[in-house]
Order: sequence, then C-alpha cells, then structure tokens
Amino acid sequence: MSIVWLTQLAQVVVVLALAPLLTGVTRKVRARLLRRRGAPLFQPYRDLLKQIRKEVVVAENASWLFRAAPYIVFATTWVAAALVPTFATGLALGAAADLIVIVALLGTARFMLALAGLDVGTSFGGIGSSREMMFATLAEPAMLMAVFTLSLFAGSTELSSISAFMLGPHAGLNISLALALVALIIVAIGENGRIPVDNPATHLELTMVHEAMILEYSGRHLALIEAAAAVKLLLYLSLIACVFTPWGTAVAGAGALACLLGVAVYALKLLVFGFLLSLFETAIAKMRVFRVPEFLGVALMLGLLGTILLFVSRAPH
Amino acid sequence: MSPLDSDIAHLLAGSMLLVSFLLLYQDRMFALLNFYAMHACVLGLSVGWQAYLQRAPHLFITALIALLFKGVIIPVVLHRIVVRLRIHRTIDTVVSIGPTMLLGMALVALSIIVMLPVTHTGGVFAREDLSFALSVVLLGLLMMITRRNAVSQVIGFMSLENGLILAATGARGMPLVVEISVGFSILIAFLVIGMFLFRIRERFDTVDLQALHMSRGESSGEEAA
Amino acid sequence: MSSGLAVLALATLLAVPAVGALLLAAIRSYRISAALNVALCALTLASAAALYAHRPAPSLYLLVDDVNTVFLIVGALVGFTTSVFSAGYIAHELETRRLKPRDLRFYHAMYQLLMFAMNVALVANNIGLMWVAIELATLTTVVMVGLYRTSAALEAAWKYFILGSVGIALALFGTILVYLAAEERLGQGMTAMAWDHLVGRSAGFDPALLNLAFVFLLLGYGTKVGLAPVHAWLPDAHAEGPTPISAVLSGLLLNVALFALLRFKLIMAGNRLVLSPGPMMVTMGLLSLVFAGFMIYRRRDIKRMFAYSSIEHMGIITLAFGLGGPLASFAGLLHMTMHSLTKSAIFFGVGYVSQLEGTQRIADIRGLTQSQPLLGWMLVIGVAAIAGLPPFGVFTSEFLLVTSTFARSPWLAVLLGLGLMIAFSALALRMHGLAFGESARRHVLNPWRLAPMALHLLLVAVAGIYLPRTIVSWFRHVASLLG
Amino acid sequence: MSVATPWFLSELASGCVALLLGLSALAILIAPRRHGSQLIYGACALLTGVLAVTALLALLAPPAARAAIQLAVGLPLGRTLLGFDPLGAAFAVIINVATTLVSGYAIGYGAHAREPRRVVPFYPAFIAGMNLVLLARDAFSFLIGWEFMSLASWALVVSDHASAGNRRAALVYLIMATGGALTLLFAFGLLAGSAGGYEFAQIRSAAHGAAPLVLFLALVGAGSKAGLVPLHAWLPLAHPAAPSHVSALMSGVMTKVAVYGFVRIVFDLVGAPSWWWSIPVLLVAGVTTLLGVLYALMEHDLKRLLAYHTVENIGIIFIGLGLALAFEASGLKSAAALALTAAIFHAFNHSLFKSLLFLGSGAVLHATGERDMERLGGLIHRMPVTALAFLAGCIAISALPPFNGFASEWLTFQAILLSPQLPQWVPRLIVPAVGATLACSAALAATCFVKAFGMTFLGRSRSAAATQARETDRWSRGTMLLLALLCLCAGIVPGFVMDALAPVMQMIIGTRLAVQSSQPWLRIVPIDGARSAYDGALVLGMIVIAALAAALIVRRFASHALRRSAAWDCGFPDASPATQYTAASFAQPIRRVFGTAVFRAREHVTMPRPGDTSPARLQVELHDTLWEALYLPVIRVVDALAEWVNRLQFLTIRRYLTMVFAALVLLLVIVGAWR
Repeated sequence: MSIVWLTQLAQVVVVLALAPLLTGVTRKVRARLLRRRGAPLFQPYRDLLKQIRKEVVVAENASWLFRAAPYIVFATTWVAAALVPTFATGLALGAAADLIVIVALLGTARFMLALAGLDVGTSFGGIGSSREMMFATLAEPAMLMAVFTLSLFAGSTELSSISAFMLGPHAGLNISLALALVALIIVAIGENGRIPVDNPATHLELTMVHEAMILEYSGRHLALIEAAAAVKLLLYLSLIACVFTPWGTAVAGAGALACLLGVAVYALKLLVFGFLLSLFETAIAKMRVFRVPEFLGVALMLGLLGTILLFVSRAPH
Repeated sequence: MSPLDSDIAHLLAGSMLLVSFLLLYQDRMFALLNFYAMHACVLGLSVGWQAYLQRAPHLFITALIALLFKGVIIPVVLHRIVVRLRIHRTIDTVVSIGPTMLLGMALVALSIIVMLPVTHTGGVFAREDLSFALSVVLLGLLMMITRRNAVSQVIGFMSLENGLILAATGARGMPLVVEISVGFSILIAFLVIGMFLFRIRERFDTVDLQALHMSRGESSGEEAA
Repeated sequence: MSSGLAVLALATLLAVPAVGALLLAAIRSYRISAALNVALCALTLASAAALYAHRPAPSLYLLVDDVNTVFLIVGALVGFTTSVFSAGYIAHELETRRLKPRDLRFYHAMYQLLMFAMNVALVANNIGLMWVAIELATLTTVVMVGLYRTSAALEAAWKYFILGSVGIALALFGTILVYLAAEERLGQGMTAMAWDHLVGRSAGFDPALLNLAFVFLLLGYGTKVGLAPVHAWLPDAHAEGPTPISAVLSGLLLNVALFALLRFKLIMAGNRLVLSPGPMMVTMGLLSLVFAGFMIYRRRDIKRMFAYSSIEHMGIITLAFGLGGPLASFAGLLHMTMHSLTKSAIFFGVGYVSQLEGTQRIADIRGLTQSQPLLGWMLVIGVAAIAGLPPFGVFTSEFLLVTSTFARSPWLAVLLGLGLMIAFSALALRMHGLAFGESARRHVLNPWRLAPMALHLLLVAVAGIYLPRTIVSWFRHVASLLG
Repeated sequence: MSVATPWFLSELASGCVALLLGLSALAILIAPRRHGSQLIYGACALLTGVLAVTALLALLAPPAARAAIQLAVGLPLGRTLLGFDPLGAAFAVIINVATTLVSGYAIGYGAHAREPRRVVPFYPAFIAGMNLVLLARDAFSFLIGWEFMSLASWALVVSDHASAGNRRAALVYLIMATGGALTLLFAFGLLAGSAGGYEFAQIRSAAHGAAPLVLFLALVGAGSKAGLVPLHAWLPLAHPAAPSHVSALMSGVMTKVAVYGFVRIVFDLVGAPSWWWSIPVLLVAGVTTLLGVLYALMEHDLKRLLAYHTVENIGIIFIGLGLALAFEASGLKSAAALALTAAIFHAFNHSLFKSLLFLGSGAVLHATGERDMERLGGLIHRMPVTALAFLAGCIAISALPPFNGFASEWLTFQAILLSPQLPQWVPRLIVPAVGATLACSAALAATCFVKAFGMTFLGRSRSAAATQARETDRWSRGTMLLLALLCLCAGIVPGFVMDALAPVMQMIIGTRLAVQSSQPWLRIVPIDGARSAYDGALVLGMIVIAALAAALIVRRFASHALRRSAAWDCGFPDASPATQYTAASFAQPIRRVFGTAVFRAREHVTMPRPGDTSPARLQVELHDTLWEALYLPVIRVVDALAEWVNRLQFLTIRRYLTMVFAALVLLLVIVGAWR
C-alpha cells in the first residue's frame, strides 16, 4: 500500500518539477529550428523564481477574486496533472477521479482564470476571457468525445485501467482510436494556446488570447499562472503518452527499479512529444481567431465520429 | 265518417297552402294584408270544419277567433299602420319572386317527403294534411326571411302561426292547447303592433330592419387577440 | 300529512310569484317593492327546498320528480340572490335616471311573473303547459330587455322577440307532433300530453313522427337554450337588458329551456326505432362551444362577452347530455348547476363594474383590481371559475366530462378540448385587460353589496372541493334517469 | 421494525398543506401590516421544513409508514387519496428543501414588496399546490394541485401588473399552463378508461392500449410546464416577471414538479415502456439542452438568462429520463437505475443552485434596481457575500467540480457510456450525439456564467445605480450562503443522495444501485470500481492542500510586496467604464459561431467615412426563430378565424332567421333521408 502512496507522491512532485523543463525544451527546440540559439533549457525556472521575487502590482479595483484566482488555477491544474499516470499507473488517488473529472478540473481552472480576466475591467481582459471561453466551448466537448471513445474502447473511464487495457491484447489499431488521437492532439494545441490557435510568445494585442486574459497579472501571481500553464501542457502530453504509448510505464506497486525505468521512459516520451510539438508549431502559421472554431470543430466532429463508430461497431464490456 | 268529410278538410288545408303561396308572391303591402286576411279566413273555415267533424264545439271558438280577429281586426290595424308609416308603396322583397316560389315548392316537397314514413294517420287527419300544415309553417318562415320590412315579417310570422293552428286543430282531441296557442298568437300580434312598431317608430322613421341595424350594439374591427 | 305539506309547498311555489306579480304591479314605492321582491323570492326558495324533501303525487298537469327539483332549487336560489342584487342595482339605475319609478314597478312585477313562468315550466307534467310557461317566460324577458328603451335595447328586444317567437312556434309544432304520436297509443285527451305517461309508453310511438317532432323541439327549445346557430338573440338580450335580467337569463331561463329539451330527449330515448337524439345534441353543443369561443375574442361589450361565454357553456352542457352515460350526464348536471351560480355571480360583478366605470366597453375598463380591489379580484375569481380552473366546481365537471369523453371517443374530446382552449384563451385575454394595468380611478363600493356574488363564488368553490354525499347520490340518481 | 405502528406521515404532510392554505387566507388580512409578510414567510419556511423532514422520513421509512389517507373531500365519484410513496417523497424532499430556504430569504426580501397583498397571499397557496401534486395518489387531486400551482404562480407573475410586459407574460403563461393541464387531463382520461378509475392504484392495475399516446400527452403536458423546447415559450417570460423569490420557486422548484409529473405518468402509471419511447424524449431533451443555453448566451437580462438556463437543465434531466426509458425497455435494470438516479439527482441539484442564483439576482435587483447586465458591474466590492454565494451557484450550474452540478452530470455521462449495451441501433446512434450535446452545453454554460458573473459582479460599475449598491439584509445573505453550502455538500458527498434515492429505484425500476455510503473515502462507484469512480471530497481536499502548499511556498520564498496602481491594460490610460467588455461583446464570438444558424443573427455596421467624426454604429438583430416559426402562425390563424366568425355578430334579424331556417331545413332533410 505504502508504495502506491509513495508513487503518487513522487508523481505529484515529478509533474511540478518537469513542467517548466518541458516548456524550456519546446522553446529551445523551436529556437533552434528557427536558427536561433534560444534561451537555455532551464530559463523557465529562472523566470518563475524571478517573478516570485518581484513585487506584485494590482489594479485598484481588483477584487479578492483577482488575487485568489492564481492559487485556485494552479492548484486545480496541479491536481489534475497529478491524477494522470506519468511513469507509473495504479495511483493511490487514481480512483478519486477519472478522465472526465480531469477534464472538468481543467474547466474549473479555466473558469476562474476567465473571471480573473474580467475582474479588473479592461478591454483586453474581456477579449481574452471571451475568446478563451469560446474556444473552450468547442475544445471541451471534443476532449470529452475523445474520452468517450477511449473509455468505451477500454470499458472504463479510469486512466489506469485504460492504459492497462492499451497494453493488453485486446488493443489494436482501431480507426476510432486514431480519430480520438487526432482530436486529442488538436484539443491539446488549442487548450495550451499553441500555434496555430494562439501564440504564447506574442503580446500583439489583437492576436493574443491567453496572454490578454492574464495581462494584469504580475509577480508571484503571474508565476503561479505560468507554472499552471506549464503543468497543463505537461498534463496533456502525458495524457497522450499514457493512453497511446503506454509502454514502459511501471504498474501499480512495482519495485523502485521499475519506477526509475518508468521515469526514464516518461522523460523520453516528453522529449519526443515536445520536439514534435515545436516542429508542428514552426511548420505552420497562426490562424485568425474566427478560423479557430472551425479548427476545433474538426476535433469535435472527429471525436464524435469515433464515438459513434465505436457505439455501432463494438459489443459492450 | 264519409270520405267526403275528410276530402273537404283536405281541400281546406290545401287551399291554405295555396294562400300561403299567394302571400309569398305578393310584394305590395295592401295586397299582402288582404291575402293575409284570406289566409286567416280559410283557417277559420278549416278549423270550423274540424270542430264539426270531431264534434268538438270548443274548436268553434278557435274558428271564430281566427275569422274575426285575424281575418278582420288585425288586417285593418296593420292597414292603418302601413298608412301611417307611409310604407304602403314599398316593394320589399329581398329575393325576387321567382326563386322564392321555387324554394317554396321545394319546401312543400320536403315536408311531404318527411311525412311519408309516418305510418299512423290520426283519424280524419291524414298524413297529407299534416304535411300541408308543415309546409304552411315553412312557407311562413320563408316569407319572414325574404321580406325586409317589419310589417311583412309580422305577417309572415302570423301565417306561420296559422299553420300551427291548422296542425293543432287537426290533431284530434288535443286538449286546451289550441285556445292557449290562439291566445298567444293574438298576444303576439298585440305586442308586435302596439309595443314595438310604435316604439320603433319613435326611434326610427322606418320599420326597416336594415335601418334598425344601423345602431347595433357593436361595430366590427376589434384589436387582435 | 307529508303529502299535505308537499302540496302546500307546490302551491306556494306557484302561488307566491303569481300573487306577488299582481302585488308588485300595484305598489308604487320602489323601496318597498324591491324588499317585497326579495321576500317573495325567499318564500319561493323555501318552498322549492321543501319540495326536495316532500314530493306531491304527480297529477296530469304537475309533476315533481328528482330531475326537476334540481332545476327548481338551483333556479329559486339564483332567483333569490339575483333579487337581492337587483335591489341595490336598480336603486342606482334610478339615481342615474336611466329608469323611472314607473319602469321599476313594471320591472318588479315582470320579475315575479318570470319566476312564476319558470316554476310552472319546471313542474309542468303536461307538455302543453310546459310550452305555455316557457312562452310566458320568454315574453316577460322580452319586455324586460326592452326596459331601457334605448335604440340598442329596443333592437335587442325586437331581435329576441322575433327569434324567440319563431322558436316558440317550432316548439309548438314539435309538441303537436309528439301529441299525435302519443295519441295513437294513449288515446285522446290529457294523458297523451302527460310527460310521465309519454316517457313510459314511448316505445310504441311512431318513430317517424317522433323524429320530426324532435327536430322541431331541438330547434325550438334550442333557440331558448341559445345553441348555435339559433343563438342570435342571446348576446344582445344579455348585453342590453338590465344586468339582473342578464343574470336571470343565463342562470335560469337557459336551464329551463334545456330542461324542456331533456324531457323530450328522454321520450326519444324510450323508443329504440328513432334517430337517436344524442349525435344531434352533441353536434349543436360542439358547434356552440367552438363558435362562442371564437366570438369572445372580438367582443367589445363586457356583458355581451359573458353572454357568449354562456352560449359556450350551454354548448358544453348540451354536449354532455347528448353524450349520455353516467359520468357524462353527471358532469352535465353538475356543470349546469355550477354554470348557473358562477355566471350569475359574474353578471352581478359586471353590473357593478359597468355602474362604477360608467361604461360597458371593455377597452375603457382596466386595472379593476386596483381601482376596486374587492370587486376586481372577485371578478377575476369568477372568470377563473367559469374558465374551469380549480378549486371551483366547473373544473370538477369539466374534469369528468373531458376524461370520460376522451376514454370513449378521443376525437370528440380533442375537439372539445380545442373549443375549451379557444374560449379560455379569449377569456384570459380579456380578463387581463379588465383586471390589471394601472388605473387612475378609485371606486368606493359597500362590500355588503357584493354579498350575493361572494355567496355564489363560495358555493362554487366549496362544490369544487367537497360535494356532500347526499347531493352526489342525488345527482347520480338524476344522471341515471337522464341516461 | 415497527410495521404495525402507524407513522402518521401522510396525515402530517396533508396537515401542513392545509395549514399553508390557511396561511394564504390569513395573509390576505395581515399582509399589509408591518411584520405581516415576514410572519407569513417565516411560517412558510417552518411548514415546508416540516414537510421536507416528513418527506425524508417517508422516503426512508418502511412501506407501512406510507399508507395513504382518504379524504372526504375531492372528486364526487371517486376517492381522494393523499400520501407519499417513494417517488413523491423524493421529489417532496427536493422541492421543500429549496422552498424552505427561499422562504427564509423571503423573510428579508419580501419586506421590499410594493404591494404585498398581491404577492404574499398567493405564496403559501403556490407551495401548497406543489405539495398537493406530490401527495396526490389519484388523478383528480393531482390535477387539482397542478392547476392550483399554475393559478397561484400566475397570480404571482402578474403581481407587478403595471408593466405591459408582465401582463403579456402572465397571459402567455396562463394560456400555456392551462393547455398543458388539458393535455394531462387527456392523458388521465386515457389512463382511467371510460369506467373512470382515477386512483393511481387502479390505473397501474389496468392495461392501457394507447400507451404511446399517453407518452406523447405526458411529454406535452408535463414538458410544457417543465419548459421543454419548443413548449418553453412562456418560461423566460414568466419566471423573470415574478418577484425574485417567486422566480426562484418557479424556476428551481415548480419545474421539478413538472418532471415529477412526467416520471409519475410515464415510468409509474403507464407500465412497461417499449424501446422507441426513449427516442423522442432524447431528441427533445438534446435540442432543449443546446437551445436553452444558446438562448441564455444571447440574453443580457440577468433573470431571463437564468430562466433560459432552467430550460437547459430541464433538458439535461430529460436526457437522463430518456436514457432510463431506453435501458428499462431493454431490461438493463441497473443501467436504468443509474440513469434515473442521475436525472433525479440533477433535479435536486438544479433546485438548489437555480434557487440560489435567482435569489442572488433578486438581491442585485433590489440593490441596484437593474436586471440588465449592461448596466451593472463591480458589485463584488459592494455586495461581497452575495457575490460569493452567486459565484458558488455559477460554478455549480456550470457543472464544474467540486460542486453538485458536476456530480449529477458525471453520473449522466456514466449512464451515456453504458448505452452501447442497448440492443437497438437507433438509440445507439442517437445517444452519442446527445452526449456531445451535453458536453457542449456544459462548456457553453460555463461561458454563459463567466459572462453573467463577470458582467454583474466584476469589472467597473457601468451605471450610477450599480455604484451605490448596498449589500442585502441578513436573512437573504444567510439563506444564500446556506444554499451555496448545500450545493458544495451535495457535490462532495453525492453518495448519500444516491442512497436516499434507492427506494425510488426499487419502486420504479425494481432494482437499486450498490450502496454508495459504504464505499471508502466517500467515493461514488455507480457500476464498479475498475470502471469509473468519483470522489468529490477527496478532489476538494487535494485542491485545498495543493492551494495551501502553493500559498506556503509563496509565503516562504516570495516577496510579499504588493502595490495598488492603475490598471496596466497594455499601457492605455485609464479609460472610462464604457470601454470594458460588455455582455454583448463577450457573447459576440459565440454569436458568430452558433448564432447565425440558430437566431439568424445579423450585424449591421455603419462606418463613418474617414474624417467624419460621427460615431460608428453596430446593430445586432436576433430572431427568436422558434417563436416566429411555431407560435406566431397559430396566433395569426386564431386571429383570422375570430375575425371571420365575428361577422356573425353583425347580421340583420332576417339573416339570423335565415340561419334558423337553414338549420331547420337541414335537419328535416337529414330526417327525411334517414330510414
């Protein structure tokens, strides 16, 4: 039992520890692809520390919600990430929340952040919140459809069971799974505000979404939010990893060696996915805001298609 | 009784029907009044004959009332009114005579048809006579709806009343209702002549119902529901 | 001795109004005559109630049975409360110079005469006598409708008179035909016109004659009931006459005519060879219901609007009786009672409204719940009751009627429901305009003058929630008699 | 077990209802007094509290406790039976818990009523009517209660009768409510049969030929009351028109009575469903869910927005009901139990958070006199408690953990995920689409409530009224916080609610879910642990711990320096509140994406040419497509018919005589033709 708790604890720490690194990796790769030297890999950690040490500037008419939001956002995102098996399945708290809950937790974070964007009462905050929520109205159902596909496929909404099933003999190449994967990737891009949906690096007023929402934040608050964003990216990647590339993940209560192996494999996966992500980002251009709904709509349609195919094709578990 | 008796009754009923047609045909006021008087007289005769046949003396009273009151008094009074209202020259048919006549024929045919299945023929009172009475009633109604001014409508109504009495007296042994009905017909006549026409004339200078309807309680064109 | 009491009750029931009419014709002071009018109606009510307990033996002319006691008591009650209402109402008419004392003398005399005629019509065993009584009732109401002598009133009276007389004539012809049909079996004379004999022996009558007779009776008495398409006199008569008369018309006279119709329906029902009367009645009832429902939408005159609602409800009742069966007949009977009480209550209210606002135009009346809250809300309650909303008796009857109809012939029920819906929407539309909205006016009205209205609404509300077992069993019995 | 001893629960409940009625009579007298309305509302809170406890006892007690009592009053030709069975009791708990708190709120809020006599007397009657519906065990009392409920609530809607809009709302409501009642009347007519067996027991025992017709009638009758699209037209008009505490009751509570009516007829009375019944229910429910939330997004009137969200949530509830129908028809009892539990649980949750939200809007309305969000803003500073409670409600209704809205939607999702077990193909095709709709509507709801809360409470106030707002009274705040707490509790320990609903499942489905309260860590496991589980308490705990940890880290390492200054806003100078995002501009992206199809939304931009100093104008035109497509035609037809028939009023006597004549001739012809 205790080992299960240990892995869970380790996981909680690991996600938090690796998240900025992942961000750093993507930035670095991207810079290299653009023939820039780019910032060092550990720059994100430095940024976070720097921001934490700075004083916070809060607009006069900001309410308690504005100051509470970063903590809530960070906490929910972190918890959600901690519930996704990274290097080991069968987490102690895994039974507390299935995939749907994880999606919903991210929803809570987004909800609070959007409110915070409206709190100060600036036009940019409004733009950010409104657009972020509009994207979410398509991304969230798309994500859920992908979840449906997976859980119908595996006969469970528990991530551990799903990944166990994926390792098992029943899993094979299945068109629904492919559709779900594509949908999931699109959603990941959208939700994390990557190109082509949004550009995390820009502050051009009219193109930014996520950045506009957190425009008024500074200091430790900003640090928390940035950390949350990094964790979120990590979450999505490790979700994809745990479902579609479950190999090498340590099973519940495995020995320390297995866990170490798991960590290594996991880090490798992150590296690969991060690389692919940056490759993709450099390959295409950001699209107009009102093209995004179509982009995400595609994800929704794919997810729905996958689910329906599964509904009509498979006998239930 | 001898077939002759019933034949006479038959004849009288038939002649009433004939007079009804004449009433329907008339469009001049005075002629209308005269034919109404004739209608009433024929009724009187027929009722008298029935009284004789049924050995029912009380029917003679009915006959007498029909003869005197309806045959004489009411026409005279109506005559006065017509003169006073200066409507004796009006020609007031709504539907022209021809179609009205055809319609009347159809009504008679209808009343005969509906009477055909009647198996029981109440003594002297043959099925045909009943159908005659029915047609007189229908013709009276027809007259009411083809005339426009009040006096001729009243006349139509009273001819209808006559048809009723024809039927009632024909129904053998029908108690007291006859007198009452006659009394009521007279009462109606009184009400018509006395109360309404005069009051109406106080209000409107004509008894034309069209004019009377200029002052209807509501006017059309209400806001939407 | 019980029979002696019964005979006495019957005698008073007829004698009181008759004598009263003469008395009131003689009395000059309207205060005395109004009071006397109330007293006489109270006496009539008492004797009617007494008749429920003790029935005299049926004679060839008069007959008191379970069926007509219902109508008698309801009628006497409405007549009594209306006389109370009229006492206050008429005084106001006198103050506003709309009527002269001479008119009032005439009015009160005619009121009692009307009561007399209707009582006779109800207790008459002889179909001829019944016819005469209904004719008398019609004529008295005709002259009362003309009471105001405005052009509109005279027009209404004239219209009523002509159409009513035609109806009477048709009914008489029908009666004659019934006699002819009966005379063959029962022999000549009185027995052939005594209803109880007719109903017993109708099996042997000539079906063709009965069919013909019923056609005439349906149209003849149907005119009095106010069934479409022979309804035309009713709205104007209600709208132009004095409001108490509108209440009496809706509350009593229509029922009396319906009662006559039912008596003949029973005679028909006894004979299996005849064209069954049910479908005809159902058709006319349905026609009246839908037609009146549409008519209510466009009404401008408040009294005329509720007159159309009377047509609607008479249609419902006729439909129920035409449908027959224990549930439907019970529903019809209950609905008739409830409609009498509710509609007369509404007319009381409407009378005060038109007096206070000085108009009958719906468009000019608004915000009653603000200008005179008690009256306004009681009117709202009345409309809710007549529209068949609980907890009022009309809801009970409509519940029974609709459910039983739907179980038997769904399409008919759908039509019925459609008609109810149309009429309801129209009433609701108008009622919102009347009762709500800002009104600058503030009216004072002595609450006691609303007592009759309150009494009726209370009765209806109680009946909607709780009907005493005795009444239920009584109505069930009557319903079984009505088939 | 005390089976023999009577519990007097039915007597107690009926007594409370009677007392409520008496209360409304009393209210007529004392409403205008100084503390009259407070007294009445307090009494209502008390009585409904008793009713809630009674219902809970009846729900959990042995069957013997649920013996119905027979009243001497009621239908002349039948018996009047009152008493709770598990279904009625469950819904009675739902409505009375919310009603108690709303009444408590009204103690403070009701004092502001301008004309108390138009509100207070009808309030207890309204509650009594709803309880009567749930107590009724025969069709007549059921319908009496139903109509009584409608009538009382209609009077409350028209209580502020000065505005023409309210009068119209009341009219539409009254007509549609009566139409719905009429269809229910038809349904019961079919169920009772021509013999007239109006008692539920008789109906259950009898066999029903036209069951599909009954389903249809119930869907129309109960659906119109609940607000299923397209029968919802009255709801967004009527609910906001009433005083806010009444809106809370109508939206949060009365709709549940309608749901109860549907469940009672379709699940209990009609008998075994056939599989295709679920299809119309699911389709209607899906459309309702999506359209409800889209309408809400286009709405800037706070109370109307909430009303439209009621439509959406009713859709979610009916999705659960439709699934339950499908499962039950295919004999998948446990799945059916899950779906039905989800539906009723969501009904419970909705009654809580919708009441809460309407109460909050009432507080705002009273503080500012505004319902239009475009003229609100920044209220979180002046009404912090209300803001907090309202925020909780927003999170709950947006189906976000750890609040209760999520718990019930999670259950619904679990039920959806079971539906591949269905043998038929058609539902298998429909259900995933419905699931997508549900997911989509959840996200849209979140957007909508970011808008609602953000525009109302956050940002800078957009009007003077909003600037001078004051926090509401003690009662209001207390009850709102209590409701918020209940939302949270129902969210973190849903297991107890699910267990409490077990008797209902036993009664209707014939089986029950596994006992949840025995699960470790308060987690709920609807099917089995390996498949899916949710543990609200644990999730909340982890969030709290994580937040605390973050706070700790910050406190340990970070600088605590905090400076207040003007908003940064990308360097723009401090602009007027008018430059803030408005509700309209917030919803604009959604309008672009969904609105063009659903509302035929058009944007007309008039740009001044360069150099021209006149302002540019943007006009947005929206169409209520459903109203224009379904209701206007009916109105037009009725109008035209009325116009046409109306000519019969203005004929001459001669024409009327012609009508008589024609009728006579016609009948004579019939008689002549008849042999």
